[in-house]
Amino acid sequence: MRNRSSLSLHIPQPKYRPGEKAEFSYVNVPKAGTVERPPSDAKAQNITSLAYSLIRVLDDEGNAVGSWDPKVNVEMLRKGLRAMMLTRAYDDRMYRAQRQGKISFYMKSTGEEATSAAYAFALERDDMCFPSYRQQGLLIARGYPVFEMMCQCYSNARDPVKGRQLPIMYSSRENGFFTISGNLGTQFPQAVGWAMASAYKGDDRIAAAWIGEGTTAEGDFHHALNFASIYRAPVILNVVNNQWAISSFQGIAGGEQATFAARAIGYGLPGLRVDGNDFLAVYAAAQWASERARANQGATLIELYTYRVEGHSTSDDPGRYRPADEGKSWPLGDPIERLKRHLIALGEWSEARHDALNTEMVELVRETQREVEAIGTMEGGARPPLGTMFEDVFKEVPWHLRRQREQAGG
Amino acid sequence: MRNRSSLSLHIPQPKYRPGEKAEFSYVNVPKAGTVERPPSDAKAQNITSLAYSLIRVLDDEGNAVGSWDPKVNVEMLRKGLRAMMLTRAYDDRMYRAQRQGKISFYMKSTGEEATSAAYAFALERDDMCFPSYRQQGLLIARGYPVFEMMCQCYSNARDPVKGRQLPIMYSSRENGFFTISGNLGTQFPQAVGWAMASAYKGDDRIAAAWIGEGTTAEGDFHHALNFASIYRAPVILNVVNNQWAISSFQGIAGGEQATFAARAIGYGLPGLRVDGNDFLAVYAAAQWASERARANQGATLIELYTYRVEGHSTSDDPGRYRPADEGKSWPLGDPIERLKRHLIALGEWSEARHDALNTEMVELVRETQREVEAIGTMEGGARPPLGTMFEDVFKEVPWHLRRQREQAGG
Amino acid sequence: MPAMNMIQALNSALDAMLERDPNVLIFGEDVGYFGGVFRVTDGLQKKHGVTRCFDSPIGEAGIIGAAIGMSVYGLRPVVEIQFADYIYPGYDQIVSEMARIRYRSAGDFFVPITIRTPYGGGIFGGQTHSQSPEALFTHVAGLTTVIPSNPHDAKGLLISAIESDDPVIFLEPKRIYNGPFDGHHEKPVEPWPKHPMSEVPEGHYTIPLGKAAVVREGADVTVLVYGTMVHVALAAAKEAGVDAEVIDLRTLIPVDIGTIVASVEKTGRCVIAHEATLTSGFGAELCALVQEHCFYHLEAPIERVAGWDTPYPHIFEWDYFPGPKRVADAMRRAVEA
Amino acid sequence: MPAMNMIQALNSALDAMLERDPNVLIFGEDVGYFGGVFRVTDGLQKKHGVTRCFDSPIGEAGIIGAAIGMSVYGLRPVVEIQFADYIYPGYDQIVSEMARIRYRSAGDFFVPITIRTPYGGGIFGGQTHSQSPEALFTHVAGLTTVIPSNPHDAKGLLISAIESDDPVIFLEPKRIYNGPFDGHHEKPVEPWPKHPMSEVPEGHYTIPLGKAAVVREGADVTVLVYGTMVHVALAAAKEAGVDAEVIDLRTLIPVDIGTIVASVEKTGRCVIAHEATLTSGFGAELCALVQEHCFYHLEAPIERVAGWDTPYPHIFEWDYFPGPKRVADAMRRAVEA
Ligand SMILES: Cc1ncc(C[n+]2csc(CCOP(=O)(O)OP(=O)(O)O)c2C)c(N)n1
Ligand SMILES: Cc1ncc(C[n+]2csc(CCOP(=O)(O)OP(=O)(O)O)c2C)c(N)n1
Ligand SMILES: [Mg+2]
Ligand SMILES: [Mg+2]
Repeated sequence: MRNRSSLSLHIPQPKYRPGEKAEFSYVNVPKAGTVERPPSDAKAQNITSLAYSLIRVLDDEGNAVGSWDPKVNVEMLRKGLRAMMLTRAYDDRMYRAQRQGKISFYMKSTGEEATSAAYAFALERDDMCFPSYRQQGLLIARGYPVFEMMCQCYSNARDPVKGRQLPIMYSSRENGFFTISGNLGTQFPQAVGWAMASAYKGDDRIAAAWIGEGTTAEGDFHHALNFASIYRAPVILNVVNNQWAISSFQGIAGGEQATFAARAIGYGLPGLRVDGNDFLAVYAAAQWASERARANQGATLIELYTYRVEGHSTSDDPGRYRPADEGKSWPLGDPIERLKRHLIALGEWSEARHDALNTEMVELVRETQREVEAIGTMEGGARPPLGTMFEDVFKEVPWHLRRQREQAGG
Repeated sequence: MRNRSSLSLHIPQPKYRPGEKAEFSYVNVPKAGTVERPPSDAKAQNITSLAYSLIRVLDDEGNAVGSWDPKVNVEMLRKGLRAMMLTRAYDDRMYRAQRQGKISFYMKSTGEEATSAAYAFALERDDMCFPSYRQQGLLIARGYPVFEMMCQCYSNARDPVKGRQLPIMYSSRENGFFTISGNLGTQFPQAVGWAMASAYKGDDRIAAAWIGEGTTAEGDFHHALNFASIYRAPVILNVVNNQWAISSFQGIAGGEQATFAARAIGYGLPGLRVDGNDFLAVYAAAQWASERARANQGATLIELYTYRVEGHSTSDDPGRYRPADEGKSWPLGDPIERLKRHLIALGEWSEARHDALNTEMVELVRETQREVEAIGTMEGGARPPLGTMFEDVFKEVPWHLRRQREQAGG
Repeated sequence: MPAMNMIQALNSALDAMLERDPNVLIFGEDVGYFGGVFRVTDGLQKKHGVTRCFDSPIGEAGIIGAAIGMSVYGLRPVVEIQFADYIYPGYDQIVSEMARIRYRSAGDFFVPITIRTPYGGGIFGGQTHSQSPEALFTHVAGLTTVIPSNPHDAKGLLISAIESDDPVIFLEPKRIYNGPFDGHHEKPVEPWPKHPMSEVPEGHYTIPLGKAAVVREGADVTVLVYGTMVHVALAAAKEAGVDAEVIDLRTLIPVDIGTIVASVEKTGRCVIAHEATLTSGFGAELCALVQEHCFYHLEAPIERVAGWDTPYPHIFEWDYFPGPKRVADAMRRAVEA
Repeated sequence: MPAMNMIQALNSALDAMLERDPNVLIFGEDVGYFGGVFRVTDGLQKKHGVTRCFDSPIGEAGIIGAAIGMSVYGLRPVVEIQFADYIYPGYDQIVSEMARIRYRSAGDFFVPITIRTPYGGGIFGGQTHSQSPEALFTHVAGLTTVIPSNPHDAKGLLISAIESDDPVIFLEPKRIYNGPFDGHHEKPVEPWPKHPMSEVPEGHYTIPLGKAAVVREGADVTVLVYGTMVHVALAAAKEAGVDAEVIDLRTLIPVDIGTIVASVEKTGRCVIAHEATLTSGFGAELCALVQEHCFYHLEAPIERVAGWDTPYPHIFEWDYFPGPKRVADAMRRAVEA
């Protein structure tokens, strides 16, 4: 005799869809400074609560509070602010260039600038970064010229990757920025391998990697955490939880049942959940994880809690799947505004200086764009020579590619 | 200025290697009955400690103790014992058949019989199992004839899979036993998909799947947990932690840093860690998870803690990488011995009846082997017709396979 | 009969099957509420309910693995892989599982799954939004591989794929979603409604798997193509002034050998064109089949025109794409040899 | 010069490279303390230390992903995939990453990785221990694919692979690990030491990638083979009484077109044999190349002998394996046509 009720399939749904009024009261935002900073050599199993809370340093008034306050110098803060502002100006300009048909594609990082830029200051110059496609802020903060970035987007004769990649797929060994892949998640185990190599050689360099929360569903996320845990790799594994993966909200990646930081627990790794719009909190978490990694205590998983303010890419229209003003009610504010307020609170900044810097950044980008367009755009001007298309498949061009190059007239 | 110490690569090592004396004092074995059984609808986040303890019911004297005691009837216990004993007799016989060159390959489940057999009793007949290659105990306990199993191993004319698969790669839709794959871990997300289908249809059937602890490193482990969590699939995901993956100890799969049951936590799923050599504990855990799944509360991850007493397969020589007597000091005993002791303690069994049953099982297997060998072995006798080799690639044999069948003379 | 573009035709096929068979369900990245990045599943969740068409995590192996389990239960999952370039994480579940479950279980289990995925270049998608991986499926025993070239076929073939009791890889040439494309990227796109094959019946109909279509009869050279390249070949034939017989394979495996052989025996010449990388592309197999079956009829070397053996380079898209000029040149070489 | 079997020769290559270059390291499933399920890494951990040769978790994508990161650091990882049948979980890392990192970064990054993996049938391994997936790599731009047929070449090619600045897929024909195998499974195996190619120099030497070896000169028909099939072809030539020119390709991509063309121009006939599934196998590409380069020299259809288009069936191993009889028949057909 059997008396069982029928099952039903659960399909996670976001709280709000277009036409509805979004609000984030269900997001638990602890007061800044309330989460305690453990020593960076704490046992992972003793600090699992960090995976469920939210590390925040900057309070609503712009003060840095609590034990996670990294107490950095003002010069660094100003540099960080500049990097984020340049990133935003660059994003805006390139977005418009795409809309004007000058480049084929673009992806903005608006609202998420801190999740990348802060790392440029927490890491050493020779540490290696394995970014996703939304870490332009990191490259900018590391000092890579906007000129080079733009040439990449324009696929022109000065494009460092010779027109081979979609816009935004930067690569710069010199700046410790691994060639971006279109395939999600692959860089995560690669970063772990790089970190293992550093340990293998007895060096002191560490690696960091970034993926989106949607990408945590890929098998490579698991491989990265597993290899990092097993071989105690000196690596910082970042999950940028910007709430959306194209049109899918974070519940479709598993965010309904647990935090993404909590994934660390099953591997015996520390998992930190961090206010991703708080430059100082991001910096402090990165610094904690880097200290830990350099002390040969292995990897840390960091969930950077933030919000994707714009569409996924220029091919996307977020108005089709989420309320247009959802971003407005995002409770963690804007990273640039928050850092600005902090600097002002410190008496080290002003609205006027801010405006001036902003104008400078916009000008810099505009000026650079002029230079870049003078070289070549998608529509004309100087491209890499056609024959280069057949190079770098292998170190030496083999017979069949030489033959094809001839056939192509290159 | 930089003052950092050099990193080093950590390579996990088992405690003992050949020539050393193994002992398992480092394995924490709580007394039977000490772990509390929560209600099966408990919130996953409230029962995370179950992922770090060890659910045990049978104590050293053979008594069933504590709140996990499933209080099953004696008939079921005797059936369970018989299934495990038949499995062992079958394993022994097939192992020898391989050594005699009668079959090409074999894999024993010695010492792990409870991790499979108990499920046949905890699940309903129409629940679906997605086994690895070491769940022959499940098939036997579900009543699949040893004759069919043996014909599969012999790839003879009566082989249900027509000689196409390595020995032990059984398949029986009728017995809710999914076709075994040689590729590790693939069945884990498949089981989740099957369970999702049951929920989609509004049925009440659930799925169960098994992999080894080594296999948890595959990406499919992650996909299974993730999909199961997101869609709340009614599935029981079992990890048989038998300490070894061919020559690699469980630390190479991540067992040094956390338990395998703890992997559940990051997905918001309950993770149970269970004495895999305790038939009643396995049954009780399976039953808890099945109750939960049927109540539409989703999936459970169960780590079945056990020991692989024999070599990985007939191709393996465990003496090359672990102390020969390591299994002897395994602290959780033997599942058959423990269930026997329990039945005797209950006054429902005796050494004599045990011996008689054992003889019966050995005879049954021997007799069946005679029948099977009369049909055909690897070396001769009746095989499936050659032409069948070209069938079942597609539902209908297409032109190119008809042509190849002709060329092959089939 | 309504005129549809490829997207509408595919959507209509899915709609018809959701309507007809409660065991049909759809899932994949962004296919639910949003309706897919190419809008092929637009409106289906709204019409048929959230469990019939829903979003999945970004885990292609998980998607295909789950689909396998569902199909074992008795469902007919139709899953979308957002771009063919992203199918590789699921390749193990395809090759080691989906393709061989019927075989390894001797028919005890079978898995009627359709994997839909947009493929091919021509949209400035760069190296990871332009790939044509069909040869990685045609080499795998047990997979049926289908590529439509127009709305009418797309709908009929997709319904056949869903109804097939074998797993089908259904590759959608994304360049022609909105209109036929003959390779003249400098010219404006002509939308589908002007094309006769955009007349798509409502409701259920099928185009049989395993049957090619002769889309242009001709006497001088046989041209074997599929997907976008059908349109390129037709344009090339015109431009080369060659009386080509253009065969749209539609199903790659099992390939319609009868139609191919009959044509090459007639023309004695053969050009094969595809966008995929030349080496070990499906063109190699076609070439091998033609020379094996028609050796004594061949009057000229078989010509292959294909993507170069490099990743698809963003800015050199049109130098990479085997456009009408290259195909026309090959036709001329074939007839003049 | 010591006589070695393939396993010893491969082990010797690894040993030499570990010795010579501190950036070389080895990892993979069971390769550490145990020395690999086929014993190719036997003793290397003991001799060179646990960080130079160690066990990995069972996660092929993780193995290859980590190797990519290591190689970016400057190491030269040599990873073992336990069976070629288990490489698919790592296929995405191979195709989407390893193969194209040099290209997509315009040489900014490159990944000198060697993936070693045993392939092929003949050991009663059933469908998941017998596969020959080489065509799934030859289609991917950026991969060098190497298959040795004897101990001497195995060592020299493996060293070249490790020293190559490009990623190499190094497929080891497991059936001939212990002795050359001509397909006569009923006869006892002749161990390597009786074979001239088992004389393997100690220490470092290389066999160049991209160069085939003519292992038997002949006038009547060109036979293109690699791995185990080299020995089958030699036996078949003898049994068919055909004066075959047998070419051991050794490197599949880039293939040694010069040697192939020179031979076919001489013989006018060609037989191609491999164990992999026929359709879209590497034989198709060879066939296409030969007909393209040598059309006017061909006097008979090119013959392909290959595994059937089914999974490798356990009990029909020898009906599946393209043994000397089938290859000899093809040679006869080629010379008699
Ligand atoms: C393997 C793979 N699957 C699918 C895609 C298509 N795709 C590109 S971005 C994206 C969403 C990623 O979301 P998330 O990881 O949250 O990153 P975000 O865009 O929010 O920064 C998808 C599905 C891809 N690029 N690669
Ligand atoms: C994808 C894949 N990789 C590697 C193998 C080879 N292999 C077969 S069994 C095994 C060990 C599995 O260990 P575990 O999961 O612990 O299961 P156990 O054998 O202990 O039951 C390995 C590496 C395989 N079958 N499939
Ligand atoms: Mg996101
Ligand atoms: Mg195990």
